[in-house]
Amino acid sequence: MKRIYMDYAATTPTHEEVVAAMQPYYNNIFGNPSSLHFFGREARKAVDEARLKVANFLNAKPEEIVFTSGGTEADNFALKGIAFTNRERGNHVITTKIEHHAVLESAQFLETQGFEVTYLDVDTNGLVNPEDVKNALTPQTTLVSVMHANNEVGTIQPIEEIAKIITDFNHEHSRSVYFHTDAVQTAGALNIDVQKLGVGLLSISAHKFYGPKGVGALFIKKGTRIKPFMHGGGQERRRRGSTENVPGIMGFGKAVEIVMKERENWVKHLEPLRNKLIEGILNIIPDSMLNGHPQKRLPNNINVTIKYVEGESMLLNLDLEGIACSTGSACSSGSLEPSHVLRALGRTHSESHGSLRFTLGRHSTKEDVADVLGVLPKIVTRLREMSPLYKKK
Amino acid sequence: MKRIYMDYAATTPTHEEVVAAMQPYYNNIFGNPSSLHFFGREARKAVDEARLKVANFLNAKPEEIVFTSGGTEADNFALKGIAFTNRERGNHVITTKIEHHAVLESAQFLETQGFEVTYLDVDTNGLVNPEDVKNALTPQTTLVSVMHANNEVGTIQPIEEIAKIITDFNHEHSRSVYFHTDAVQTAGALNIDVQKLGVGLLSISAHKFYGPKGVGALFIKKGTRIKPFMHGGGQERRRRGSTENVPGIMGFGKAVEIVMKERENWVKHLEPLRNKLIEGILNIIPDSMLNGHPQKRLPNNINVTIKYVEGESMLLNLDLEGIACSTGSACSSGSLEPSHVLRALGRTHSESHGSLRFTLGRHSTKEDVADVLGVLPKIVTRLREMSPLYKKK
Amino acid sequence: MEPYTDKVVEHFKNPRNVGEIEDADGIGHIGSEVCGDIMDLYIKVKNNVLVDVKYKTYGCGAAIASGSMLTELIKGKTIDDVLKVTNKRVVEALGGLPGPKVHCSVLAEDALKSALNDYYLKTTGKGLPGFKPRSEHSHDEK
Amino acid sequence: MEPYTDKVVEHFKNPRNVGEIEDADGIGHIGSEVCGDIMDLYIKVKNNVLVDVKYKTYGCGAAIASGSMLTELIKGKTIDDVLKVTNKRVVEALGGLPGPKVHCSVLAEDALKSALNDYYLKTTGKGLPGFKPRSEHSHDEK
Ligand SMILES: Cc1ncc(COP(=O)(O)O)c(C=O)c1O
Ligand SMILES: Cc1ncc(COP(=O)(O)O)c(C=O)c1O
Repeated sequence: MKRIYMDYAATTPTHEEVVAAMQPYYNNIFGNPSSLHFFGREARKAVDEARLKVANFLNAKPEEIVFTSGGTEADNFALKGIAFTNRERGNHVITTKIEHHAVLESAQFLETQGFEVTYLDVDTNGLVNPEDVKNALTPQTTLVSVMHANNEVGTIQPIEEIAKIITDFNHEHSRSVYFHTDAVQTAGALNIDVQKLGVGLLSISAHKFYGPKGVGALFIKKGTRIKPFMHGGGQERRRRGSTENVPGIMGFGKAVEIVMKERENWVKHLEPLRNKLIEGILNIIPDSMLNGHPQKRLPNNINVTIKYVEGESMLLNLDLEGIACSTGSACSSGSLEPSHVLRALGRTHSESHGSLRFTLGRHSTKEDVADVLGVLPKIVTRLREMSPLYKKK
Repeated sequence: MKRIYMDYAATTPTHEEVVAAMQPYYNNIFGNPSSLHFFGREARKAVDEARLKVANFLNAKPEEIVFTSGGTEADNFALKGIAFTNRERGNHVITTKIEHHAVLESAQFLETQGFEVTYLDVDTNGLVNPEDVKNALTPQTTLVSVMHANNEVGTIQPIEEIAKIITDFNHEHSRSVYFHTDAVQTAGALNIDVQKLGVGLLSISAHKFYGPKGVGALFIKKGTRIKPFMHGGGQERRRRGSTENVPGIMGFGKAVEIVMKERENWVKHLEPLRNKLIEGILNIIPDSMLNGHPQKRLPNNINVTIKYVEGESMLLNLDLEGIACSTGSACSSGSLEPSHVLRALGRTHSESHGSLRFTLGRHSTKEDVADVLGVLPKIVTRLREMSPLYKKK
Repeated sequence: MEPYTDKVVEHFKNPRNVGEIEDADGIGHIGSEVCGDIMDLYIKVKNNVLVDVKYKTYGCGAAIASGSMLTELIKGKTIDDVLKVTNKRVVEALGGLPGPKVHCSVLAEDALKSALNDYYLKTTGKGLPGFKPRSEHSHDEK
Repeated sequence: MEPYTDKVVEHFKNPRNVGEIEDADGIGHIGSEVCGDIMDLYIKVKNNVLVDVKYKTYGCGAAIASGSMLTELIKGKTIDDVLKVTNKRVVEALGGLPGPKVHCSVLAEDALKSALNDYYLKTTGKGLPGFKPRSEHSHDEK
């Protein structure tokens, strides 16, 4: 069966060059980078080379990069690390309603530990209003966390503007509120320059851009007051315990190298495909609508609501035709509430239940898009025919 | 240059079969196990097969296994997860002075959050006295964490006896104090049966027994009240967020399979080598002594103190001769205090500074041992000649 | 979530008895958009036998398969037999449902009860004794 | 920790001027077992020139290399020149030391100052002006 993968935002196939780059580190250069002997030193040298690559990728310094086990750990580290370490300065954290669960649930955990959290609203396109950040800042605030681009609807946030507001606030009130952004979804798509963005902390995860699963990083600007989240030995300049995942880190290093070389080509390739798929769905399928910002949007993200049908049933029908995508329906996650992101955008429950997300990647083709546009309308028709909601129309 | 690796307790080379087992999961079966579509389902199936293997390895149920990024995360999860989740039942945790930093620093973090921690002493061989556990239990205690075997000196703890004491205490006082053991060092050496050990939580890490770095597991007995440490999505039955490291988990599954088949052979191979190296050093080098228990000891651990010389200088000299080992000297870790383990065993500062650890593995040979015994005495002589302490004798 | 069984997939792929019955003797309507699943069940009764059954659903794969399986389990059966059909029977007949999806089988059972209730109301003036749908969702669209 | 430079390794491998001077004109003794490093420095002075220098050390690779490098930097030099030798000079000459190891170079400088102090005490009855070793460790063996 021909299979079309359109769930690159969930994870990507590891690039062949990345896989190759990892191989020497399993049983040849296999030492523990903390060991003083030859085996340790050669492993450490390798890890430091990868660190330099990741630093260059973000326009940061190598000592500002802490390797983690992925985006989730980077987010947990940023939120809990900053909040706990700076508690005597204040117990207030600001974030948004559309963050990834790694940020949201970390924030909720902080609430159980006595912290106050403000969850900012977004507009119907999923944009945070920088003025809302300004208004939410209090003398108790120690951290603001706003994601770079949303994983479900692809909306890209005005990070630079928010950074400016925080910098101004810090100047004016002699404070040092830290600014974190979850850039897990953007690393393969947008240029990420921590200086230009003006952030103090930034999360990325390798498997979202053809690197291996189980490795990511948190950029921590020099001078940031932060204690470990993962307590343990003296690894990562005492910022994260645990034996470094050397092969994973080497794969990560290779992945950022590839992204830096290829990103522009990928974007050029993906944007027209994305537009074609969005336009195709909206034109062919009545009562369908786009979720997320029409322009300020990841180049590979298509998120639509198709009314009167439920997302999982569409997803499974597409799967039967070999097309892999995702949905924001609660039915797919086993939770009661459908996607918190779609709800925050003002979508009704049933609009949220009826959403589909297609995310494209370097292997996506015109033919893939045409296949989806060929198959999806039939599925929708069939499901609508059996939908009690459609009749009611 | 011929190189002899004698630091298997730091990390091991990944077994060739493990490396092979991981390969299909990079860009063939590459899906995100949480995805509903075909790519996700095949990844999920694979992960569940590996989970079953790890469960069998520990004599646990698959749903009692939570995959983590390594031993450190498993330890952090156990300590913080239990302590925070059961806080309303009590704020007291018991552990020992010789735990790995992953446990110790997690405990210290809990202290900063208002928990009380008792750090139990050990005897001169590194053994915890089960009676001390009994005496330390209070109505506030929610967790006891005692490592299965120590990573520095190899002493194996009476886990079953301690478990019995805790079970009795729970019965008598209708409590549910949880018992965690860090079995990171034992998984490749001893049979680990969570039922027989009587523990409620147990940490392991794949790279310590020929599996890949960056993956481990926490066994959590059914019915345990524990919330996540790594907050995020609904992965691992909502117990640990983050996209599963599928290749790593598959390698882990293969590694436990190999251990189950080979462990007895390894132990038979290693114990005589260990004994030969210990006896050799103690016989040939005057003023040397064994650290850790002479019998209740990991089959691959040799830890000796060589008086009047400092550990790192011996380590580096051995390294110049191609022999890789480790030391408990503070000078090797950049900290001021030498090994907290050796200090807890009652070794003086200088005895701790003068320690060397050799840990053997499946590739170790008689010749390796003979080489060390040939080289080390000369190094010691040379260093003692330049040591102001030796003169004073 | 565990994957669906082959049986679920098969019913999901080819749901049986989809549609409405114009002159139905009983109609059950259960669920709401808010919860993401709705089931309508139509029954035609002759001599205490469900001679025809049709359903419609707005819901996930498990909801579609549960409705389909339900119609197979009840079509052509006497009311007495049909009253014994529970969500558990539906789950068993499907070879199991993933934990978070069991509520879909409850939806099917409740749609059945609701249709029978409607039939009793119409024919006897009294509803199905003890009828109270378990899957009733009270929250409104916000 | 970063690895040692080639220069450090070379000095560690072949430390220069190891030993004691029986009839030394000044002896410096710095450090303690507790801290894990001790350095003894012996100097022989003629016409204000350090004509001979020897050292012994109990310590890590960096301590051994720092001591060795120190002796090279001071042997054959006038006291005036030698007084200018700081731990920084030692680190530079070694091509750098990892952060946690810089204290070893301080140990070397202090051993030198301590030896000169001893020499002054013996020859003039007064110590080295302003002498106060930085690496003095006060904690006792417990
Ligand atoms: C006893 C013990 N616990 C925990 C760990 C941490 O394991 P990892 O490095 O996989 O995080 C280690 C090894 O470093 C260990 O020896
Ligand atoms: C925006 C965002 N943040 C964090 C994560 C978590 O990353 P990981 O799965 O590598 O832990 C993801 C992906 O799952 C994501 O899309």
